[in-house]
Amino acid sequence: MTEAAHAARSHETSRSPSAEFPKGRRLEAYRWMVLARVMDERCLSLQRQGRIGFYAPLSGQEAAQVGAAFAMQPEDWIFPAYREVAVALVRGVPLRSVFDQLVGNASDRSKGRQMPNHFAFSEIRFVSASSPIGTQITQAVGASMAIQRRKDRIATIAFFGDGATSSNDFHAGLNFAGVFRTPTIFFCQNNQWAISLPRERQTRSATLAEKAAAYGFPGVVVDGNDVAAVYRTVREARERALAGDGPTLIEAQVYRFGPHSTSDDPRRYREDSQVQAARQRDPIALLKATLVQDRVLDEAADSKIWEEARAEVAEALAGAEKEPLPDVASVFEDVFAALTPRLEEQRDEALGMHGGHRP
Amino acid sequence: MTEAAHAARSHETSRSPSAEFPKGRRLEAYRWMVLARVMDERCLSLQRQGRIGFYAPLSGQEAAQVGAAFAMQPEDWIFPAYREVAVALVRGVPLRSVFDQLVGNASDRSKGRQMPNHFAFSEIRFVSASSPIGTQITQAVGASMAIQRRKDRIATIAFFGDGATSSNDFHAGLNFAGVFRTPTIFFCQNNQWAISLPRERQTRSATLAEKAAAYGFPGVVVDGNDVAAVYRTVREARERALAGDGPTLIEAQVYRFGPHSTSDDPRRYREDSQVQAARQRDPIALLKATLVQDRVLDEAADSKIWEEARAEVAEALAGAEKEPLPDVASVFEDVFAALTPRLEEQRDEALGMHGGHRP
Amino acid sequence: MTELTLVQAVNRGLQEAMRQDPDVLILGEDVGVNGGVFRATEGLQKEFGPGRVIDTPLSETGIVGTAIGMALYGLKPVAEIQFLDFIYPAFDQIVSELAKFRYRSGGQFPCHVVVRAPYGGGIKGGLYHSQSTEAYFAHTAGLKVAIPSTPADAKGLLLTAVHDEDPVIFLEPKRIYRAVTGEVPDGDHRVPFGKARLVREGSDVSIFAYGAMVPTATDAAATLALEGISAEIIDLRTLVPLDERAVIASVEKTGRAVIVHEAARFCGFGGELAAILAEKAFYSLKAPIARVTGYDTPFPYSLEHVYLPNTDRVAQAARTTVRAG
Amino acid sequence: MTELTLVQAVNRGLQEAMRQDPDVLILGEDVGVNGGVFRATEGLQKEFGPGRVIDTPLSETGIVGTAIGMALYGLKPVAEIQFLDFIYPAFDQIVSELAKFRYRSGGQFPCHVVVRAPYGGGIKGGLYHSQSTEAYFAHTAGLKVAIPSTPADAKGLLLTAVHDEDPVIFLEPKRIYRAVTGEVPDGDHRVPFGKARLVREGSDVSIFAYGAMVPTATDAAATLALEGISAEIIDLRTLVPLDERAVIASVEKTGRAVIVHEAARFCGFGGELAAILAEKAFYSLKAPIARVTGYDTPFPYSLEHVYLPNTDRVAQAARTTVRAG
Ligand SMILES: Cc1ncc(C[n+]2csc(CCOP(=O)(O)OP(=O)(O)O)c2C)c(N)n1
Ligand SMILES: Cc1ncc(C[n+]2csc(CCOP(=O)(O)OP(=O)(O)O)c2C)c(N)n1
Ligand SMILES: [Mg+2]
Ligand SMILES: [Mg+2]
Repeated sequence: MTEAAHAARSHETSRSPSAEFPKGRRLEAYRWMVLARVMDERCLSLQRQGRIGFYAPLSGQEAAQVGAAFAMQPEDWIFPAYREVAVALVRGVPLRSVFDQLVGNASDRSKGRQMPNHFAFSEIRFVSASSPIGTQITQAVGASMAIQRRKDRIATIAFFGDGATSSNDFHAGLNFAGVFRTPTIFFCQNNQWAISLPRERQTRSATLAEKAAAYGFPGVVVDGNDVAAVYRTVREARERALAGDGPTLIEAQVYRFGPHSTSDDPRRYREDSQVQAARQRDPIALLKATLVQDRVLDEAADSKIWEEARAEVAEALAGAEKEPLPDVASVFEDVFAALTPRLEEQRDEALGMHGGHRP
Repeated sequence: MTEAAHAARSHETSRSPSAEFPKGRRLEAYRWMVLARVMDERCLSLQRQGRIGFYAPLSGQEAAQVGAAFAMQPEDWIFPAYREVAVALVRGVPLRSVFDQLVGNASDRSKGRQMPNHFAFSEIRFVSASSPIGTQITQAVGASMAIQRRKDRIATIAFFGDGATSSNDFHAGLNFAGVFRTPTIFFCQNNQWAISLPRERQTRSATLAEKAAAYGFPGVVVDGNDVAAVYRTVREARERALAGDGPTLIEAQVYRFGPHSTSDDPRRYREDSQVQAARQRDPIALLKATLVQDRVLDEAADSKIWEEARAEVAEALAGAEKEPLPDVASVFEDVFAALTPRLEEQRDEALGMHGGHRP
Repeated sequence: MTELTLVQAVNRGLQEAMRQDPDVLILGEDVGVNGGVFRATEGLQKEFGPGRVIDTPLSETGIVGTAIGMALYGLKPVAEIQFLDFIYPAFDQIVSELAKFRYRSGGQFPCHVVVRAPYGGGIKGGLYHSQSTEAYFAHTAGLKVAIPSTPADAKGLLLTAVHDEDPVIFLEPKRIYRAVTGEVPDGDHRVPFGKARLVREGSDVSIFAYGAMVPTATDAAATLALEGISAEIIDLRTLVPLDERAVIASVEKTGRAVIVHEAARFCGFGGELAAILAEKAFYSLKAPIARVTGYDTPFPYSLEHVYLPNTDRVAQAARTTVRAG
Repeated sequence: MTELTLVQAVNRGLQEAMRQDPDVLILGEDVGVNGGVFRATEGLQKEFGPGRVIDTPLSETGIVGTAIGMALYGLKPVAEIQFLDFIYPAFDQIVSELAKFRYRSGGQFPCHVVVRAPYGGGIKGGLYHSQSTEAYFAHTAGLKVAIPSTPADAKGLLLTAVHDEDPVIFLEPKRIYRAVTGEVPDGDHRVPFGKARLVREGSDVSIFAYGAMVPTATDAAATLALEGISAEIIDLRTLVPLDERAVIASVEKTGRAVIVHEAARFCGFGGELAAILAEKAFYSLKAPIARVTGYDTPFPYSLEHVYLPNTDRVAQAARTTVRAG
């Protein structure tokens, strides 16, 4: 941890023993992290082959995502950015549904309307992601205000990156959260880059976590490569939220191993040596080492985990690729709850041009 | 000063002796403060009589404005909000020009295009004010970046209120200023109210000044009723700016004695006793007491200052009210540097309807 | 029935909606203790408490962003933007988020927020307390846009808006907030979206208007009647959904169209109306389509009477149109 | 003359402007070290240094707000918005400030900023990397709006934009950034604002387009020619100022109009064109005015080919129009 990180840690609330990561679930966490890594690699190559249009990898952020997902409860609301594939998986979204979205087929829960990675899964309270940076932050606060009004015993968590701390919604969201003392967890995955802009040039504060002070609530830095530390930090924040003590800003310090997205070439702006150095603290390797040390895992079992993950990914992909495109008429649905006469007219025009059946 | 204010003061840079308020100019400062107060009272009554359409008084903020204006140099750029009448006067705008704007006549430098209080005086580098809250903050930072690029030895100052700290531009502006270390002074007149919202419910940070830490530069609280303290604080910030040490956020703690504007009825949201308590520290009375104590001023001289101010205001108003409205054709000027064919066509239509001459 | 001003009718509409459904709440700047700068929310915090009438910090981004979050959660927030001129800090939330939530999630996350804002000129508000930018919202797929011109419609359209399933931009013509009073039904009065109001029947020319331009157009029709020109006045009431049928039917009858709005002409809502007519009522048109609108300039202060359409300009355009063919 | 793609021509235009005038500078996200996500600013930071090609934090509010401040001070900033879809956090600065500075100050504070943004669909960008919202800007008095459709125009309009005295929204059709190459004059090549480009002469129908729809319309004209229909293609080049004279003159000749744009139809730029024609070329019109546009829905991903106008749709509309009268 950096010195600044230590300083920011002093903000942290007292340790809660009930917040410790359940040892029995470490292997489970490991499996999810491996699955996410395998997915990442597969999707990067799928994009190169033109089989999916885009992908934003999460390699290096697996512990942060899985740790946070484990710490939240099923009733909690998740406001993701566009890298939170692992969060969705941990909360129970079938891998197949993820691939349906990535290929944008007729089975996609979002009807093939969004670019890959922009997921929405209402059954796990995983709110529809959008591309504009930061917008989910105020929305999470609004949902938290609704929680307060309904007196529900849950919390919301908003995921965002280091770059998003510069957004309008970061400022508005954290300010409203402070004023209304909402049960919100602001989970910033500081992966050190906003595309080509390094963290140091995003803002001049020593840590991102300390920005919370400007809004009157605590900010905490956590080592995002340590799944147990992430879990504990999110858990404690959740306890504070449910106790009525208001929001917490968490800065999970990680490193983005891969490109920003499949459209990006990181060699243009960073040295490979920096990436190699960061990979020394690969969250998967770190967790594996602990598990091996504690004799929960050996190499054979580990290989099996990776193989199973690959098989699972291959199967989900194959299924998703067999599906047809959504129907032409679907373009006109969900603009409003019901089609307007104007949209009906346009739908009929499109059906005339492109075929497809009127629903 | 509040306890929080003391805490924030610890951020402050070391005292600079050259930053002390020049004693010989105290009476001059007092005259400006009185003139502003007299204007305020006159304008409130003018609005009630329907002779001007709107007014936003500055009573209670005279020391903050005059102190800041004295501390800046003529070449510095001013980015005002809509209450900075005293700043414009101190920098040399004739009172008559102010009234030309308030009545929106043909002599108004802005051609009667803006509501009262939205001044623009290019000759004193007083940038055109707009109503949307906070927008001048990023603009001041941009001008500061231009200063850096041109290597000019000047600074910019942005005026805004406590409410504006919640705006998008506050966040973006301070963040850019921190990152680029610009020669910018962020001068927040915390008058305790954003229309009906009290400062405590605008944000949960203990002071507004401490928000600077989120952007990696110092924030300072100053007693905004003390013209010398304001002067010194702004002066020190200006010295830092010119020394290349970057921006400073200054929170001048004042109290808005009057209504938010002539459209506002403050009795709906605050107790008169609170106003009375605040008036105990009227910046004009405080300065007068010092001047009287130092035998720079006596009651007779003071009465004369007030009378002269009233006469000056009456004369400027009378002159401004004699002017005609701007010409109908002026509506179509300055949309672009030159009229487009479309605007020419519309101008001719309007001239046909309303008369007036084609330029 | 109660005799109310338009802004009082807005107030009663909000009150009625909040009484009907505990999920309805209000948020915005100065809406609580102060009752709104135009008093549209007067008395509501007293009746429903600060948990349902929420004074927010000065951030439209925050107001609309949090309203969206509340709506996703199942509440029915009504966000007040103090003046339409100040909605732009929230524009990203409105056009990128609010308008697209249902669509982008394949219907999984409908997002129903009503955003209320006083708009329009005629109150000596200068550049930033006068603008009419309904076209921005009407052009944004996924938003409904409602604009009442009478007290009864203010309440009736607002209640429909609050109970609608889609996001609604609800624009209130502040110039006529208190200009006239009208009979407003008590209780649960609703005016459906997508149904224009026939203000006055006529046979020579159709005048289309909304908001504060409806009384202006109606006054013009009275003048025209004295000259023997029979003008039909149609108040669109909702720009989205638009009652295209009524618009087309009227021009099929009169053969002539004058479109009136306060907003700047270029790319304004009048362009859409003209385009619809030039496509779908082409063979009925006897004369060029006229637009009487604000000019293509920012909104001036001292000369706002030059900028704003008035009775003379509307009547003149109608005359020219009738004489043309 | 050099053979360049459209995005290369943008790059050369920026380079030329920066060489001409030391006050020209660029700011935006990833424009410096990375050379822009589309490589429009490639090599410029190397040539002109980080003081003139500035990588900013992730804030469009900050980018446009600071660009305005620079312009007030006398510099000539060119702000890049990474995708037009991400301009909305800066919308307040653009419509409330940039567009109105000169006007509201009575000419005391002109404010010349060029805001560049790639826009439009056809690259499988889904809702947020595809939109065409030029109508928002065209409706805002005080902004000029330029949209090139060829490499030569990209450079020529951009140089005009940088040296103009007014704010310019410069929209680049990213779908054809690299689709074709074209001859681009070296050095100080300028294309004036407000002059449409006659892409192809014709006598039966006028097709108006801009940006990536120009090649689509031109392809449609080729198809139509085989059927004996002579279509005139006009590339508007700048929406503001609009070359009204060219638009009207073309329809006076052909008597028929088809308007093509990617943006949603309702209240889109096509509405304005249709309204101008229905007012000022009314007596020349032989058939209803047709619009071929994106639909009134958000921009879809998998089915973007359904949403976007293509050659078939344009040709079909032209045929219908020609047959109609
Ligand atoms: C408002 C907005 N501006 C620009 C972009 C383009 N963009 C996409 S991702 C990105 C960087 C985001 O960085 P960060 O918040 O750190 O998240 P990360 O990608 O590192 O997870 C940018 C600039 C955008 N999506 N939205
Ligand atoms: C973006 C925006 N939202 C709302 C308003 C309406 N409004 C005008 S002044 C004001 C309060 C400003 O408070 P503060 O910043 O403290 O300045 P003060 O008026 O106290 O000087 C509000 C909400 C506005 N002008 N701009
Ligand atoms: Mg990042
Ligand atoms: Mg204030």
